[in-house]
Amino acid sequence: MIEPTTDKMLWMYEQMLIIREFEETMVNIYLEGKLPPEIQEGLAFDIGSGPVPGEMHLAAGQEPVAVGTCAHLKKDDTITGTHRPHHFAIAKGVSINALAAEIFGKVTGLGRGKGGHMHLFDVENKFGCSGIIGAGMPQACGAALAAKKKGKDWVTVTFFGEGAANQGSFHESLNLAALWNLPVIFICEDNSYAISVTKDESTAIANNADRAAGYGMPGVSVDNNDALEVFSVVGEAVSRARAGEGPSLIECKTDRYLGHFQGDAEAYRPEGEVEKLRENDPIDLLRDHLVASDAMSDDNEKEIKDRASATVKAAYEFARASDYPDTSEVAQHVFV
Amino acid sequence: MIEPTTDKMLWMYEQMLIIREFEETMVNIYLEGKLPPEIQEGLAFDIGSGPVPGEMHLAAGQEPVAVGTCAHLKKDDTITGTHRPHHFAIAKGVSINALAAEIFGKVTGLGRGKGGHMHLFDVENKFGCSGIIGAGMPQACGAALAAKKKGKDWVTVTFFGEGAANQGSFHESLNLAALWNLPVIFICEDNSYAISVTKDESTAIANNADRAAGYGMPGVSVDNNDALEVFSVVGEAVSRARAGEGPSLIECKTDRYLGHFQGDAEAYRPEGEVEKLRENDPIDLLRDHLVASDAMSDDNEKEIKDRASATVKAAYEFARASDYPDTSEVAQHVFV
Amino acid sequence: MGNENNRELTMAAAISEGMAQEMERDENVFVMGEDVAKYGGIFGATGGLLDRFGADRVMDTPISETAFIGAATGAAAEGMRPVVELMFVDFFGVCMDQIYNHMAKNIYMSGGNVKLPVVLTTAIGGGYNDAAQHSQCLYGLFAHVPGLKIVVPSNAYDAKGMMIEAIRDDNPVMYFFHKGIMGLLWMAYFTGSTTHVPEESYTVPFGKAKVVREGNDITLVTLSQMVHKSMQAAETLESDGISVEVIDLRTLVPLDKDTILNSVAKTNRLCVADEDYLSFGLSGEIVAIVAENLDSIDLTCPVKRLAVKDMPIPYSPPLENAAIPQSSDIENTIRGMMA
Amino acid sequence: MGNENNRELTMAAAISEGMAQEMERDENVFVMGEDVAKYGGIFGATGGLLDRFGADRVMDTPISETAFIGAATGAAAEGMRPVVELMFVDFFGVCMDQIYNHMAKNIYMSGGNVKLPVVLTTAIGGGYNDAAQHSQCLYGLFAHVPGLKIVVPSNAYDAKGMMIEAIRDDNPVMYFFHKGIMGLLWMAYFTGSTTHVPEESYTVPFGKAKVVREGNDITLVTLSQMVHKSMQAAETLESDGISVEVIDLRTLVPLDKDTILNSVAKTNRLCVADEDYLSFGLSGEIVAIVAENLDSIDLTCPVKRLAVKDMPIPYSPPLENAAIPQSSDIENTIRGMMA
Ligand SMILES: Cc1ncc(C[n+]2csc(CCOP(=O)(O)OP(=O)(O)O)c2C)c(N)n1
Ligand SMILES: Cc1ncc(C[n+]2csc(CCOP(=O)(O)OP(=O)(O)O)c2C)c(N)n1
Ligand SMILES: [Mg+2]
Ligand SMILES: [Mg+2]
Repeated sequence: MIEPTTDKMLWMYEQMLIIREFEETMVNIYLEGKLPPEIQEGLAFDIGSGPVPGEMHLAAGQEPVAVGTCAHLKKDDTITGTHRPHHFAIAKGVSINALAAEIFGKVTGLGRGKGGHMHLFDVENKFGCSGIIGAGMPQACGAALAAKKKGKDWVTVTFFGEGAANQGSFHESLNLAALWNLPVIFICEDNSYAISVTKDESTAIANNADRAAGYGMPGVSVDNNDALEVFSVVGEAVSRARAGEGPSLIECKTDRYLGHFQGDAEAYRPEGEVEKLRENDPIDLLRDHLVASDAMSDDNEKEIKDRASATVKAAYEFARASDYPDTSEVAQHVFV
Repeated sequence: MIEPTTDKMLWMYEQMLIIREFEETMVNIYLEGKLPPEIQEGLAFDIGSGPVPGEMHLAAGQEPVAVGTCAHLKKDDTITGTHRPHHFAIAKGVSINALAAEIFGKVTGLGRGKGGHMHLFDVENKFGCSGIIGAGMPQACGAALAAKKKGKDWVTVTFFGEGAANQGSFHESLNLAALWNLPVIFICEDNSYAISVTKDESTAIANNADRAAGYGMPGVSVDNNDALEVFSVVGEAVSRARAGEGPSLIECKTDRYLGHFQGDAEAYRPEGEVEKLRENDPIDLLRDHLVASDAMSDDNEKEIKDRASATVKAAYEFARASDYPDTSEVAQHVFV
Repeated sequence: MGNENNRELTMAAAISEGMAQEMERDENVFVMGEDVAKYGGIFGATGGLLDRFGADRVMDTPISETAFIGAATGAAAEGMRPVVELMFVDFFGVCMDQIYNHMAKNIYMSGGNVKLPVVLTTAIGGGYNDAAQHSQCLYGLFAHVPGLKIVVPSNAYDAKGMMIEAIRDDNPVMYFFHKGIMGLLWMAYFTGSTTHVPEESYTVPFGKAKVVREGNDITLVTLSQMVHKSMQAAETLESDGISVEVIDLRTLVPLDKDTILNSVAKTNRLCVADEDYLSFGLSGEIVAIVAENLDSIDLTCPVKRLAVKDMPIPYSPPLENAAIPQSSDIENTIRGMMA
Repeated sequence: MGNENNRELTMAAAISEGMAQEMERDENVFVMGEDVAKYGGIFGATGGLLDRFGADRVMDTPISETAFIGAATGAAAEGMRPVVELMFVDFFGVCMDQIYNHMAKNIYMSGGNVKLPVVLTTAIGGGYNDAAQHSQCLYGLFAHVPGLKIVVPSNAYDAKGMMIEAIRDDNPVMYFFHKGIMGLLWMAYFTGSTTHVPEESYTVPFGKAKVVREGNDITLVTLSQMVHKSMQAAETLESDGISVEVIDLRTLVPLDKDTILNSVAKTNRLCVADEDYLSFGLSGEIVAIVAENLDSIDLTCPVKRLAVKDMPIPYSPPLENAAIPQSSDIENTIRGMMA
């Protein structure tokens, strides 16, 4: 078990708070202008209205995967994320202001408003993601290949859901990474659902980590949505990768507290499931650990919480206050 | 070890002879009109000339996979084959005349000359194939699903190379087949090469059979290119599938005696490799077994050989004597 | 709803009713795709089918489009009649080989011996800020590669009739429904797409475009959601004395060239309004058909095309609005052509 | 070969020379694909590179197009300049998502922050009976989806210059070489494609079509191998007093509209000769560009398009010959237009 330093642990705690607040605040922002549907009679909700239109996939409950991983990463390490990308971006150090602004479609956003919430690119912090399931894995292999060719000890982490693990790109990428001994870490966020389809309904075996053997790479399963355990398991994989010992597959069982996207009626969820999941909240878990080990005083805690809230608040304020891109930008950036 | 009856064994032997003769005769037919290149000065060879233009992938040496499998199959069982499909088609009972005619582009061919050697379809004998690597596996899942829905005990066999085993369709299909408990048998023909790329250069692990565990299905490797061993291993998988016990993955190590396609200079092959491989010819092996076990007399053998030769000769004669389709057919059959 | 004779259905309900009636009629018909069962399809195209027909005939799949769309082809070759959903057309790139090299070509390559009665349904279109990977139309791309019938309904009546026609066809049919006309409870839509739909089974034949509005001054060729934007524009223009003939293509393969040519021969002006990418696609084809017939057609002015001008669909609301042709763009373009 | 000033190279040799010179110049350039190393590329586009640059810079890959083409995008985003080969364009369906949803869109979606200097090379074309899954051109399909520059050389000189231009471009470039003009030892080819190629490095800019033959009576727009069939037809027609202006497009994105429009303004007749599928593609686009400019251009007769008439490419020699436009088809079509 690799233990984080107290500083790291406090960093993880704060990041989890920021992520949670970012996501839960978005639940309400997202509804602005959509309810009641002024647009059209009879409509319950209009996805295309309000300051944040389009699909919105939130990661509340899944923070441990992001922070337990990113605690090991440097600016020069690369991440490819998923359609549910905010927690990864925040933990990787992407500007939360530019992130929020992108979600609002503003010109101050990461992609000048062109990308939107599923398509966040930060060249400086080496973060990218995609709305296409499984698409990040091949690109992660390429980033890792680049690091190898450049002779750097940079690692690449690629996140994907347990649903994505049944996409062909998973197989091709794991084989390529193992074959070429690439410094890439495949992290499966297993939240039991791919929209309404449960893991049992999508996956022939219980643990995706067991698939690692088919590529001759280590495969480890983290079962308890505990940031410290994610930290430990990912730490080993990152060390291996940095040392030129090749790729790893890690599976993290985690919990999606909210709908697949906002507006999801979640008829497929057993009654009371979410409430149950929330009882073992990973943020509380880390908090209790910090308190029990005397790493965090009450004052500390308050300070961290306040700072996290302020960070999120400022980000959304920045996003709201920013301008939309001029429509002349629509034809720009097809090519650079 | 499941043992074939003497009749089955004799059938297997004859089929292997037919396949070998079909393929080796094609080596020469293929060169007709291509050498010397009358078409253009300086050319060594013209792929687009002669009675059989286009690419030509032959399976001499790989007969055990086809006959050891097809010995278990009935007309109602389905096969999806590869770009190197003749041995499978012949063993499955596809009309060798119509097969040869298709390769000659004649209207009497399986697809009225439209498909060509990589695209053979026989609805009656439930055989299909494709020039796209890995493409047969998903379609095999569909055929197996159809059998299940119809309540039949039909099985589907899908063949693919060890090169194809790194294509995403492999992963998706094995997962789907296991998840839905489909009566489909995945048979990997491992001839060590994907064109010039060796298995070591393409595959992170030594045995594709080991990947079966990632889908919770049985995986078996047959290492000796022996038709009887293929028969035994496939027999078990077919029984499982017919009994509703689901899919299997089988890997057959086998030998490609000829180039990847005809015209391949094979500069990537170690000198003398093919000669070595031919020393352990699987047809001789079965012959010796038949003779040693008194299942085949000298007279028998001669009779079988003569019949095999006559079959192949007649097929190519039929192909040559047939007409080309009228050019008016070019626009037909886009839709039925 | 109300009286059966006037019963109105959303396009989503019309589609699932078409599927249900064929499932009732023919036990070989089954439905599969991501979230088509419990969820009823993300855009409601398979709503209610699971309850009625059970999990054997309405199957949720893993996110393995190559496997399950390839499986649809394999099952169809064995006499089943699968209806398979690709959740968004934007995802075609993970499974295009199974679609265009196999589903679309196996009939031809077999010399007509193989039959492939498969319907591939998929959601298209933007207008709700789902950005570059979830807002495309791409029907032109599929119409370009041979071997697929391409169906693009604009309203509930056509949607049901063409779904039944599609399921009964022995060829692969790709069926494109625009999210912004499905009549979803959670997305603004053009209400003109919710129409009277007879309860009984009926078919709408492929290859017959529909003149949805007669006019004399200009022919406006369009399809899918853009039919509704076009009708809005035509109404506004009428008050200015410009008489627009609006043609709803309904299917791209087969394409009803005659209806287009007859109309342009009458109006002598052609405008194409399309939500797909501009260049090398649908709008060029419509123009070319007319340009190939300039011996029998006079054009009073150059043709005009409205489409997405060769950029990915941007997320930001003002940018998306500028990228996708709107009613007002159609209006302005046509005014320009009449000047 | 002979004297350097007259040095002739096949298109295959010109392409690999272009790659080699850029690999020499910039250590970030590397090559990967199936059989590109030991084999030198099935169509010779990477011949000799392995010996010269070693296995780290010339990499054979597994048959995992999604993984290695996606990896090219990932490596390019980190500042490498990969040249990656899709062996035949016909296989695009197994990896199209990585190409068109990522390689082509990531720059736009990032608001121009990401650079993607990747060259995706691929073999196209029929004429040697490789049937429906190995004979397509499909450049029109890739030109249709935004975000990819589309390069389609017809001869060795252009091929080398455009390869170097492509590698230096910070955008994704798709580079299509027709098998029947590569100058392979094992496939008949149009010898006009083997040309003088300077030894030194040079670039040929994108977006400039080339008038490869001047003429007054009709404009024949074409590209790739079809340039050579067009030149044959034009020569034959000249002896009958028909003066054909032949335009080699060279790139589809960017497309040089001016050269087309200027030529048709002069000749007043347009014929497009293309080896891609007819409908909803390249040929329609060329026609539409002219039809959009009928205020400044007069057409003496309806335009004509020659292309593969919406069927998969059949295997049988007489059928393939009928499916793909030949020199004689161009000739006959143009004669008909002049009648
Ligand atoms: C190739 C592809 N297929 C389908 C989708 C639609 N889709 C978006 S999210 C999703 C579920 C993903 O499940 P999982 O990978 O487990 O991630 P999670 O949503 O649980 O985070 C699906 C099917 C897509 N975006 N891309
Ligand atoms: C998707 C795809 N990629 C590449 C090719 C080109 N190709 C044809 S055969 C072949 C090698 C196949 O190797 P393997 O699967 O081992 O079969 P074998 O040829 O050894 O029988 C390749 C790369 C193809 N046809 N389809
Ligand atoms: Mg999930
Ligand atoms: Mg092989």
